[in-house]
Amino acid sequence: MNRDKLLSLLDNEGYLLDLSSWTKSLAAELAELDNFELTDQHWEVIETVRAFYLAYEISPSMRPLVKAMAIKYGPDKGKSIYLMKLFSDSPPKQAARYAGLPKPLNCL
Amino acid sequence: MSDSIFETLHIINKTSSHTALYADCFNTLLPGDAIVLIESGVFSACGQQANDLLKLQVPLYALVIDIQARGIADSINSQVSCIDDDTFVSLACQYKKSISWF
Amino acid sequence: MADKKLLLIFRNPPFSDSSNKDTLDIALACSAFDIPVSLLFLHDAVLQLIKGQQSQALQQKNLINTFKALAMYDIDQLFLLESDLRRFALSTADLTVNCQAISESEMATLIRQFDTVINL
Amino acid sequence: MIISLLIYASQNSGQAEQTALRFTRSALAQGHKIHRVFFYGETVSGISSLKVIPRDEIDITGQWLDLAESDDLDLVVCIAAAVRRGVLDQQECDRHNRVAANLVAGFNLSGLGQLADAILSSDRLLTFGN
Repeated sequence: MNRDKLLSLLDNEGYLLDLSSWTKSLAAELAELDNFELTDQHWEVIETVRAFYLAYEISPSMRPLVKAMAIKYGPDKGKSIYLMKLFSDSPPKQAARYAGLPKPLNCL
Repeated sequence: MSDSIFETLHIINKTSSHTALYADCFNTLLPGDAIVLIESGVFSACGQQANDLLKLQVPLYALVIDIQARGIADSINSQVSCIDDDTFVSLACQYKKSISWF
Repeated sequence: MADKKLLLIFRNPPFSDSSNKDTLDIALACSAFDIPVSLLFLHDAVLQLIKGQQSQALQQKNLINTFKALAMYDIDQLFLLESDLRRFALSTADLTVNCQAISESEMATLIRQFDTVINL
Repeated sequence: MIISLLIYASQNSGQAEQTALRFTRSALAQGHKIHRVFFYGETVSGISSLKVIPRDEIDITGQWLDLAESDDLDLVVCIAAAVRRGVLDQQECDRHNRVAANLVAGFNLSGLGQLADAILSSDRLLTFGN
């Protein structure tokens, strides 16, 4: 997809306008837009925030994201420091953007 | 900062027709608490409702500006303390916390 | 900064005004600020928690799923009244979140323990 | 004392905002510090510059502004409550591609974190609602 087409799908903060149009390849394109490379570790977080949203209808902020990661991938990955190192922006926000979810509320 | 020696200030702004609201407030009252009647709540400073509130054995206050606005100054139970805004603020400071029932 | 314990009171049934959602949002926000939050469900608010709510046909976002997320936000002090369970013929097992049923007199002493109470 | 207020009312029903305003004036006159006034729920609908008040009625929003000017009050409007009710500042107007911003100047849109901060930073939180 070209850059203009991609940007037309997003709001001014880079969140997907139509949440139902998300695909894995779209996530990769959104990351590319930021010059950000998605590794397997990033995909684990993206899948975790998507599962969280499906279960609770809310994008997780830092504390619940850390908890959800710990439950799924164990204590080493269930740490805020791990997530901070993985992402360039606030982990809950950046992961929600690539995951095609609404901006998390009350994110510090 | 003045020392807080009292516990919870319950602020009620509805008439006693809101029975569940009054029941909740009464259920949470303990010695050391007080009730302030504001807005439509001041009607409870009259008649049988005032008697019922006074039986709870906690200080009972009512905002005088709301009493006058409703034309009931002559009907207020003499055991209710009629207070101005400044006293309302003082009470809010003297009590450790407030709960607004509305 | 002094530690502040916060109690949030819910009083409304599902699909009523926005006060349940507004109160829930305060809970989630305060949790992000490390404020210890407890929740008290009074009267009709107990009905907000009944299991198996299927609201898709109403085309209205249902809060019930977000209530299930409370544990993920470390909000696990949830209280309701035994008398309300009796009134609606419910037990805590009928509810989607783990709540502690207390008596009216226990509620009064519970409220004493908090520094701030918000009751929308 | 340091006091914050949470206002959860509609300008079109009841008098909660008027009571809150008088409470604030009185608290300031007594030398207390008002850390923040947080406008939440239906209250925010009234903080629109598109609103027209009949000439023989009092403009409560204008009275808050007068007080904010004389006493440096922090008037915070919940951003989520405001946006869903069509009360936008310029930034939200641009973000959501709407025709105009209408939040009354002097009030600030911000998140519920500002309420959490008010709880932590104040000796008392008073709620006025209807």
